[in-house]
Amino acid sequence: MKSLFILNNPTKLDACLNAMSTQDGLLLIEDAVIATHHSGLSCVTYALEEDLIARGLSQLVKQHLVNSNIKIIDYTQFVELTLQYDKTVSWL
Amino acid sequence: MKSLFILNNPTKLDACLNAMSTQDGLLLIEDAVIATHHSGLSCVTYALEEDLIARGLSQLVKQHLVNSNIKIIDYTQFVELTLQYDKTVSWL
Amino acid sequence: MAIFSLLVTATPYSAQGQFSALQFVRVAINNGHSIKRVFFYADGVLVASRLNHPPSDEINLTKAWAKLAIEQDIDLVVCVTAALKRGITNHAEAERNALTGENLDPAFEISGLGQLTEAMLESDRLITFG
Amino acid sequence: MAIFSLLVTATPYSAQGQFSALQFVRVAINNGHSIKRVFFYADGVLVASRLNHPPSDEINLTKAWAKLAIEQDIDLVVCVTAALKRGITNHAEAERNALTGENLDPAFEISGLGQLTEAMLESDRLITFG
Amino acid sequence: MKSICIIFNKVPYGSQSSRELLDIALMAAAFDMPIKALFIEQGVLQLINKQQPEVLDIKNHSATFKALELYGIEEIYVDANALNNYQLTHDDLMPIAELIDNNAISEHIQQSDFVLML
Amino acid sequence: MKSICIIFNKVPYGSQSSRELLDIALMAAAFDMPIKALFIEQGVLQLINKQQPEVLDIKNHSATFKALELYGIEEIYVDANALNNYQLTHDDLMPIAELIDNNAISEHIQQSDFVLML
Repeated sequence: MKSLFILNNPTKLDACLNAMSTQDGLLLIEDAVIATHHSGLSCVTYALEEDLIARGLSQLVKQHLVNSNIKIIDYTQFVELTLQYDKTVSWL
Repeated sequence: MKSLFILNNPTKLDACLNAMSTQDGLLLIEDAVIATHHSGLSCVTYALEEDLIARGLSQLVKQHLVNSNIKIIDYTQFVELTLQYDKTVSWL
Repeated sequence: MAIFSLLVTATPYSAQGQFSALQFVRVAINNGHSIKRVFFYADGVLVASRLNHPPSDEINLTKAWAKLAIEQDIDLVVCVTAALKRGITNHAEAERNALTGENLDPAFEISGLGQLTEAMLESDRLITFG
Repeated sequence: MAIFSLLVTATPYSAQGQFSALQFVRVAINNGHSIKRVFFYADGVLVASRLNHPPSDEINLTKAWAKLAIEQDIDLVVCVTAALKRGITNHAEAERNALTGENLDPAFEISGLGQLTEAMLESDRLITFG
Repeated sequence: MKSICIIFNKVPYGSQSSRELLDIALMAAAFDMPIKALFIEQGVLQLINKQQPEVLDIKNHSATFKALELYGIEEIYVDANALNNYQLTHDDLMPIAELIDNNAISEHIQQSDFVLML
Repeated sequence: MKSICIIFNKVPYGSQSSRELLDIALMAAAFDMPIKALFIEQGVLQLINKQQPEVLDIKNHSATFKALELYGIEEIYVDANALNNYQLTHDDLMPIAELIDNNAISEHIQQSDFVLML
């Protein structure tokens, strides 16, 4: 089964990555959207656009992510994404 | 002025140490008492005994700290310690 | 179309989780999905007090949940143990526990943890907002 | 002997800060010091609800503060903005804000942030428990 | 029946999260869901022997961990690496959990239908 | 008059701590206390231009930072190292804060009579 890990706390990113399997995806929401530049993000990674916009980070992150495989998604895509994985794991 | 930094969250230890000056002291309370073995504790450091006892760590820490300069203090000493420094800084 | 349930444990005004959960529910419904239940646990139960009264230029989370629940017929369930501990009570629980007052918003219902397990088993996805 | 004031922002049952603050106050008084004021702010205000009702084998933090306040004549002050937002209100604030109920324990008093600043300036030490 | 994996990753008593997570595990057991309990990161400290939070007027919930088996929760695992980080050994813990490594932790998470943390 | 140093170290909107800390700063200003505001670690993100939490129904408090000077709070400092960590430059921030290094941060903390975080 593949899982979508949902992370809202940037200080727990390393612990979360540690618990993931290769086929899993990671969605950064709330404060964790500040971690898009983290060097350890080798898994499929998404960042929630509304949370980036709220913090004034949307443009900045898009500039920095030109060559990255991080996908920026909105709430509609967030809802659909939870259905593309077998389960979600909110890493608290 | 010398400050007593009071830390209750072990994940913030590095940030706290970064903000301290050489004459300052560090008091580990609540969950932060688990950080007594941290290698970066070069400042004067205290750990609150009641919080160690609560977590079953009192004996274990005393064994490990044989050669360390970390002092284990109780609540009575905590109160007096706040008066030996010019101010306290609760690092949250 | 899928059936979702949510577990919400975030403190109402100090954390963002309640805002995120509300947004998730709104968007899921707009996209044609349905919400079986929102289960409030730990500090998340605090949102169920009808006395919550933020400044007028801020969203009232209690009223936002209540509005959504009434319009979309969503089950808002508050865990009884977590609630009583944190001062959230209805008339029946107040009487049973000899408390002098009650504060549960009528859009919420107090029940047991079994409602969470049931929601897990009867939904396609359980999403936690902590 | 010194005069202490405390700033308490910890969530009552989910965090340890309220327990630590209570312990600090008890020990300070036993050691002959005095407590000018305990100021509750942010989620710390939640401890002031008289409806808080933990299981009988657990300490009731609201009653523990109230007992200490009455025995030792300590000023327990809850920030009005933080309190109203989080559903903590007395009769006067409930009337002023058209709220249907009130839940403040009588050992606590609702007032403004100025009481914190005053406590800082008139005590030897301010200790924060968050 | 769908299975559930409960992950404990917090220090005891600094928050009540683990206590409330434990209640979810017991309720899932009452519904006969297959349950795994993982103690990882700082959560390994939940299993330390001789906890005495009573000295701080805090309720001791560690006895409930010892009773997990009575509730039919037999798959209990502890993160060997985290134990090591805190200079702890298996002997410092209540004897209810099996030591596992990081790969095994990921596998248990992967195999479960639900994964809950608090 | 005693001086106070207010330290912002949290990401905006994930918690409301910074908002409530700001209210303490304004109250201290009303008492004419000399005030320093430090933005360190993740708190440097509080100062980013064009925050729009309204998209999530959250109140925008960033305008209050711009108004700090009106309240007589003129000593505002931001952690240069943290900015760097988040790949930000001074131009990404509201133009109210002076860049300082880690030593200067420690010094400001040391010199103040009270230091508050939330």
